[in-house]
Amino acid sequence: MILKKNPLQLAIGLFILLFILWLLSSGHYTTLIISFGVFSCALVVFLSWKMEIIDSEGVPIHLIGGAIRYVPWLIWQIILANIDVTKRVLQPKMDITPQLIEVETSQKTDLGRVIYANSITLTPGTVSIQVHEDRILVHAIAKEVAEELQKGEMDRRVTRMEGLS
Amino acid sequence: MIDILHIILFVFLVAIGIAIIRLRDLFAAVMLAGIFSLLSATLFTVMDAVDVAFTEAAVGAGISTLLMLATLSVTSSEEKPTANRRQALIGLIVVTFTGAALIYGTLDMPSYGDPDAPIHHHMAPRFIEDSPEEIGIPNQVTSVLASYRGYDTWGETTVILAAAIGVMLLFATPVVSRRREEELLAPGEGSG
Amino acid sequence: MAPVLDIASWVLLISGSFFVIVGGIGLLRLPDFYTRVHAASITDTVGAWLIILGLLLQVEHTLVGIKLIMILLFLILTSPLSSHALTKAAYYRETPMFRSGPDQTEDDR
Amino acid sequence: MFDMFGAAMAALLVCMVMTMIRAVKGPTVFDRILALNSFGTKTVLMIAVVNFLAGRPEFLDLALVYALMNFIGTIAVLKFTHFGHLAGIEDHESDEVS
Repeated sequence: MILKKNPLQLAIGLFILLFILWLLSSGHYTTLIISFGVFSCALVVFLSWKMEIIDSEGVPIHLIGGAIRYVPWLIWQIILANIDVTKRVLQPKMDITPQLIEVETSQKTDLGRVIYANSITLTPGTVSIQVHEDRILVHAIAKEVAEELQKGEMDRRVTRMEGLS
Repeated sequence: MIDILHIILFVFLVAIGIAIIRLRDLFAAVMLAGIFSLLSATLFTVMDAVDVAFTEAAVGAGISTLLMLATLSVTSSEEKPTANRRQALIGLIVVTFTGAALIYGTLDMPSYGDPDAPIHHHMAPRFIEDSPEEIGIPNQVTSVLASYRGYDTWGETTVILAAAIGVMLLFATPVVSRRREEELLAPGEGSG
Repeated sequence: MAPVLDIASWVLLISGSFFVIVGGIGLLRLPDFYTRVHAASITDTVGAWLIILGLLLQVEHTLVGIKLIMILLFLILTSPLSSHALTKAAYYRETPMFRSGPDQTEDDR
Repeated sequence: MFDMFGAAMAALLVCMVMTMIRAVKGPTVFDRILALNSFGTKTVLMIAVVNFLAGRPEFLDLALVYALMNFIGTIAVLKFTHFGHLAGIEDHESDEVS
């Protein structure tokens, strides 16, 4: 589902986001320096406008609601996967069975697929190699990891997050 | 603590340098050069030369790695063993003398962190105390570069722009032949 | 309050260091490029996060904390992208892959 | 007291050594790029830890710049190994180099 939002709204949103980021990383609040900040943020927004990358994909404000539910789960999965891979690496006889698998994707937008593929890569033990329209080629460090991924829990959660928008 | 860190980082730098010399594979040498510049940036940060470390981030780790890789694409990625021992000897002599001259040049410089160094008496206090009021920029290096010696910086940027345009013009011509490329990317034997 | 924070910071930094070292060991021990990517991603994810969180507890100035959080966010956003680009390029270049055991998936390159 | 930043720094230094060994050993091009990328992450962490160790955490900007540079550098290097030159539009369907 691609939200049709007013590009002007998105541009203003981007400007405000950039300016907050600028203020936070600057730490100096005199008129001269803040005017530099306003100028540079405006320049970035103007260039993005000219490059036509201000759309709901470039400024994915609509995903924030879903992300609040998805990210904690993802972090927990990443911690579990880290412990798993750590065990495999530290064993004297390494318990690895590397293999290539393909997982189905059920996301409707490119952005959703990108989030899914990045989540796969961010989880140690699985790396997405190639993203197709309806499936992702994944390299897994072990058979159990691959089977866990093929159950599709992560896929469902990413799709749900995408649908919440 | 910090002193130990200095020594360790310098040892790392020397180790990487030796590895770069020993390796025949030039691609690996370029990657190690990238690591070298990351290490030296860490060293600059540890020694409180943050602005130099910033430059090292952009120039050393970014641009120069890419330029070297671009050079590899138009040449070979394997170093030819030099059979000529006399040439190698001349090179060694030149390098030794240059190094000796450079080290000699540093002998009458104030030692690292010396509070009595001239720089801490003439220039630095004025920039540190007056530049925030005079220029209005919190970073003194920026005020020196962009205002006190603004014309100089202007010239420098012009030179860099000209150099960049020259390099881009050079690379705009498709000189990479298929054979060269295969050579560059031929992976080594797999392990395992 | 301060001792509690210190202890928490110790725990986070030490466990982060542990994961960073595990990543390094994996980088050395694992048999082929693809599996080494997994090891590197241990360092990039939990190792880096725990160290940054440990530093975050020692922050005295808010702006410093915000910068640390920004570093954390950049690492989270960029590390999977570079891992993915790296494996994809390696896959196209047909980098040899280590395989073990009889259960081979057919290589559909 | 051996403080906590020192401990984290020691771990990072040990890991840097391992990464350097991997970069020297290779064997493939991509192992070396991976080593460079991983070394970049460690440099970011190292700079952050050193800033706290020296008690001057104002210079975290540098770590921030490095986190970004590392990413851009890796992508640029990969673009380069993938295409053989720096300019090029990625084509998913073929690995032919234009």
